[in-house]
Amino acid sequence: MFDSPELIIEYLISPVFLNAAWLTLVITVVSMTCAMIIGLFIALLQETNWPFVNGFVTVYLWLFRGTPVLFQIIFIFNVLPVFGILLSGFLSGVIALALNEGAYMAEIYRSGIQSVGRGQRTAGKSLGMKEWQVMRYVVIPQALRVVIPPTGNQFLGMLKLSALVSVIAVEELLLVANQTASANFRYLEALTAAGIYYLTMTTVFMFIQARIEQWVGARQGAVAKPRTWTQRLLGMTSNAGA
Amino acid sequence: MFDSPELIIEYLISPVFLNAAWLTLVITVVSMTCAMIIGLFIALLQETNWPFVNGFVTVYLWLFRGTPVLFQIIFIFNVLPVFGILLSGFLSGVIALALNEGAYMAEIYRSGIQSVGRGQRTAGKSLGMKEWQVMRYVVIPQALRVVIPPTGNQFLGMLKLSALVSVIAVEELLLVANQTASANFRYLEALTAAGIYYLTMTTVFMFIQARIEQWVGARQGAVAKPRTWTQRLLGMTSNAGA
Amino acid sequence: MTAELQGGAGPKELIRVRGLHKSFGSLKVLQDIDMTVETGKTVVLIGPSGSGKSTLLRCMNLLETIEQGSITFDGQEIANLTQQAHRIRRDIAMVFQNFELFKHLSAAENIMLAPMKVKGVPRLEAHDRALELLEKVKIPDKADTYPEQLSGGQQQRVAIARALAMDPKAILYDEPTSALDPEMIREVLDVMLELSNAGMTSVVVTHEMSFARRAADHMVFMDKGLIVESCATDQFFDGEVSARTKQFLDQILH
Amino acid sequence: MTAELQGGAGPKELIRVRGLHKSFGSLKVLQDIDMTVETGKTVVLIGPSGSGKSTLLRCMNLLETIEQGSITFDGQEIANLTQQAHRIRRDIAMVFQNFELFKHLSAAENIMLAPMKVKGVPRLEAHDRALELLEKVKIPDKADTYPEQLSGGQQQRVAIARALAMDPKAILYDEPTSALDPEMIREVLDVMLELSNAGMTSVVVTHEMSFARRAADHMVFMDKGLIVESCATDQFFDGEVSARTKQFLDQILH
Amino acid sequence: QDVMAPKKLINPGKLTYGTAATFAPFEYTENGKLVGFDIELGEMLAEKMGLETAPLNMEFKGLIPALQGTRIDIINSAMYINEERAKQVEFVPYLKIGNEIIVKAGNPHGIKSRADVCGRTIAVTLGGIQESYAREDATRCEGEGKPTVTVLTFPTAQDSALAVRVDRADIFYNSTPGAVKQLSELPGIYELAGETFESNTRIGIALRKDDMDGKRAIEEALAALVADGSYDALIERYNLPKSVALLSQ
Ligand SMILES: Nc1ncnc2c1ncn2[C@@H]1O[C@H](COP(=O)(O)OP(=O)(O)OP(=O)(O)O)[C@@H](O)[C@H]1O
Ligand SMILES: Nc1ncnc2c1ncn2[C@@H]1O[C@H](COP(=O)(O)OP(=O)(O)OP(=O)(O)O)[C@@H](O)[C@H]1O
Ligand SMILES: [Mg+2]
Ligand SMILES: [Mg+2]
Repeated sequence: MFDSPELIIEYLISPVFLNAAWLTLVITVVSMTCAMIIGLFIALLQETNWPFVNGFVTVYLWLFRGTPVLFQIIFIFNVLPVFGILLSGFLSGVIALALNEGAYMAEIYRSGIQSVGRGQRTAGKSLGMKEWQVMRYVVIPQALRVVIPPTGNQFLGMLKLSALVSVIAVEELLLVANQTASANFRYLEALTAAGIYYLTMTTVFMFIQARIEQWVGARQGAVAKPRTWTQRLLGMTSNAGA
Repeated sequence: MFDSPELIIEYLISPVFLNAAWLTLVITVVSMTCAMIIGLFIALLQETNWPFVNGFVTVYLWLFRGTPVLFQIIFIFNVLPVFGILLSGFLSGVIALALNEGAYMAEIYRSGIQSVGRGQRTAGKSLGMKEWQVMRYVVIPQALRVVIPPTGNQFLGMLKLSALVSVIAVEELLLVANQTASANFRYLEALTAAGIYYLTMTTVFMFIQARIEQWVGARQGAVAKPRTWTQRLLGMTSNAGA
Repeated sequence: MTAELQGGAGPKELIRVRGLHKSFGSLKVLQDIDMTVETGKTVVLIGPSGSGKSTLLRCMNLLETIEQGSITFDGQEIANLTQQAHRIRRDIAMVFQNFELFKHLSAAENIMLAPMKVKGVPRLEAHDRALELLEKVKIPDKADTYPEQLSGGQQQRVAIARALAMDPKAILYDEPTSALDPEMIREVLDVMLELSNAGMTSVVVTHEMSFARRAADHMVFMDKGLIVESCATDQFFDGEVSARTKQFLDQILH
Repeated sequence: MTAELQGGAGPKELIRVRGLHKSFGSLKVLQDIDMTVETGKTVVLIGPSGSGKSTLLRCMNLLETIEQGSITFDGQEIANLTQQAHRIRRDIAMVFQNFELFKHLSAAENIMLAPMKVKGVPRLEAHDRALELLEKVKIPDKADTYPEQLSGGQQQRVAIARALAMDPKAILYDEPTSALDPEMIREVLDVMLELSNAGMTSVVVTHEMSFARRAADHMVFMDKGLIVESCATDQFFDGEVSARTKQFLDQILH
Repeated sequence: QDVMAPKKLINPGKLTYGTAATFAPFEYTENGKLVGFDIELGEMLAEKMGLETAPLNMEFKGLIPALQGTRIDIINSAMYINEERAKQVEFVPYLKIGNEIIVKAGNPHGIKSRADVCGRTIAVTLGGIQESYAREDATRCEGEGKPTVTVLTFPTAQDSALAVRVDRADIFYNSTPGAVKQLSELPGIYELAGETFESNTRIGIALRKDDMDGKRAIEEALAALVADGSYDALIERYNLPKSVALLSQ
């Protein structure tokens, strides 16, 4: 399949690919960080009972989960300028991704918060804590366990989703791979190089996730299922050897 | 921005758009259904302690979450034929999406399973149930609550993700919108028409999700947070009126 | 400890419940409850399972919305306080029937959390206090253990220590000795008596009659959401009581 | 019911524990436990909080991995059964100290689940049986109520009914009356006596001494993971016992 | 049937070709039907070989993988030819087209030729040769010590067009036929600046390197079309300038 495998290595170490990979990473991390803050905020707002706020939250969740993020990117990039708001491609992309992802994260947090038994909240309240303190010190720490795996999913998803900002000419990894390939038609080499970058970043994210899970698990005195990432990899090795 | 808004309605009722929207819906539902089955299967395999199986699961999760689904689609469509496996575009797309999504669903189920207290499993075991029975009748029903919101997320995500199959000539909604726009450069109109379809499908999915949540909540005697979808929409209305 | 006469309205009334009604759906759980708890006194609440004892305690701690009636604390009407409920709860601690320890915190952290976050006690000080309280309930070695790894009785004692750590004016105990052995019951009783002597007001739901006889200033007997009997401890056990109360007391096995 | 002499090996031994050791990390929770439970008899297990009573019951129900020792059930060695553990558990039911009712099922469904799934009892039949058992524990009206909405004592009774529904050969009760009032304790005791007369074998952890005195054929006193005393009930309460046992019994308040 | 069809076809009796129908006037869709210069050319070629067509309409970036994965016989999508690409696939060239500088109506930046683009932002489309011209400009400007050119690569021509319209980009480099179509569809919004440049960019049909039989068949069929005049008629029908006709006698 590969006409010139050495091209892959050439691409891997080329500044264009490196820059693009770095940009992809930055977009992912920045968007996800904002999305996590937005999501938490929205999830907490959902806990209140103010109709106005709830209406706002509903519309937000509906619109941003309801339309493709591609549209949201194009909209922020191309339509806002009509109203005099001219944001750079990078900024437009990050804002769109963060707002979109925030709506998804809000649902994940909601499920996490729901997973904490009502008795735990009651106990917190009975000790004189305010609602937000109960949230902050009792509910959220316990919700963490449930929230981490889907959040990890979203992180990995965002790594790939960020490729959509290529629609507004931000030179992230996949666009660079496609640009390179469309000039010389060496698609497999260019895509493989990009794929290696993606896989590397994913691996790092998965590793971080496993560490966080381990840490949260340890703090909660969990004994069951202590399958660490390393152990998993060991399992993998034994498989490879089989 | 819109040069000719009447075009939007024309697009909406055109058979091309209708067919494309239908195809998008079918791809989404079929892929997600398969993904949910695969994910559950993988999540249950993760509960076992066989190193070979765990190694296999790890590699699967790592590869399919680690590389962009776009690659997976291209691979299944274009590389498998080299080995004599010639699948149609639709089938290739659905298989790639289902395998990719299955890896994400597995993580969601894992978090759901983790959210069920160990005592509940112990109680199930002490009644003489086999491991799988404890899973089936005690753990999974309780995990449902936690799993529904992120699964809803994935459904909505898949609706948009399915646009990627356009790379293997499946004429889903976004490709049709882009092609239509390329004929007359009425880009925003075509995208808006597609967006309205997406939003409609999303709304239906969100409605179904809310009903399921309500149903599961009612079965578990939950009293707190009975905010139904309708109530949410009412909140929205009151907001609109404010 | 002397049993004082009950009923005179005055500054000595810390908690006063009047005409309280509470239902869950169509189920009337509390009906027209009147109850007075004087400062520094211990009221013991007994009654059959399902008679509404836990629900009454929860109402006093503003953890349930009530349909009708008034609850005053220290002279202040609190039944309909929603925004300020957390202020009142600082002064009325509660020990839950099923303990409800915070699952993500160790025994010591369970005890330290509220003093640190609600009262702003510095961490070190809170930690010292927690160890002191764990010492008091005889599990100093379990400070760093998580609730899942504690035995039933150990969990119950952490729950009691957690309530005490807030230095409340009153404590509502919901079966505080149910998971304890006879030795431990005596220890906990001693702690409660000591607190009582230091001016603490308590409402205790318990089925330990011997415990009630020793610790209570006043007894309340509930059945099916109604208060059947409410009188001083001596009278309750040795004086004239209603037929229903007598029947209940007669069931007690010795 | 007559208290029979204990210790003779033979077909009458249903559960036999020998040289059992169990640790959690560095904490030795059970040390060299020997215990025999004869068919149709009731053994009451008492001891201070944290002495390892619950852990011992869990070991007998194969819910903990043990480091050393043997457990036989009906003559069969079961300690290291892992694949077939579920078979044994069909015959040894357990009532947990914290009930552990299935949160997603109503009271009746909690009781019906295992008979239907494990023994293949048809739904209707299982339902009738559940109602019958709920009647027995005096909460027929709570059949459709979810655990969260039950009072502590009601939960405990559902837990007992759930164990009974499996018609096991033996039941391990972990403080089955801790959340019950005196009236209810008597009712539950009657149920247990009735079962015992019908040939049921029971191991009961309890702090209710009056209950123990009436129901037990044999008493076991544990402290710090060791068995201190193991003898017939009469002897335990009225005969010669070790100093530690005496001290524990003396703490019991009357 | 004037020409012998290739022996190996993906679908027997059919010419299966890949196209990315987002490039008017060569290939695009109207009312859900594929239309355009290339589409008609494809029909005519197939007819000459006694075949039917089986078009596969996909995104541009999916074309080459599909060709190499033997999903399609040829790519018929107005692909420009360069040396690098020619190393990967066989080309049968059939047109020669130029490129245009498109700016917003009124030419706010006064662009008269490629010499004026330094410091400006140029929109180009993924897969088009204009990207390489824009990058050349960037290098040239830097070499001359002038402010460099920012190149924005958009996935489709309409993305690029929109970018100029909302002042995201100052200039859009498009192919001459594409530019003509764009200006006629959206009159009064854009205008052409300066002369057509690089007017001998060849476009062609792409085949797998090892498919010499297929190449022969396409070449023969094309020659037949040129010979019977339908090649020139097609060019005329699409209002393309005479200069595009690479093959006319
Ligand atoms: N959240 C709820 N929803 C519906 N019914 C409830 C709820 N909480 C309690 N109940 C019902 O209210 C009645 C009183 O319950 P409560 O917990 O106050 O009883 P209790 O006196 O504390 O009993 P116990 O001694 O068994 O703990 C019971 O019949 C119970 O089923
Ligand atoms: N999962 C666990 N991990 C670590 N330590 C544990 C765990 N479970 C129990 N322990 C410890 O083992 C000891 C015995 O616990 P066990 O629950 O058997 O006591 P118990 O006799 O039932 O006490 P109680 O009467 O209070 O219920 C306790 O000190 C407890 O802290
Ligand atoms: Mg109660
Ligand atoms: Mg115990």
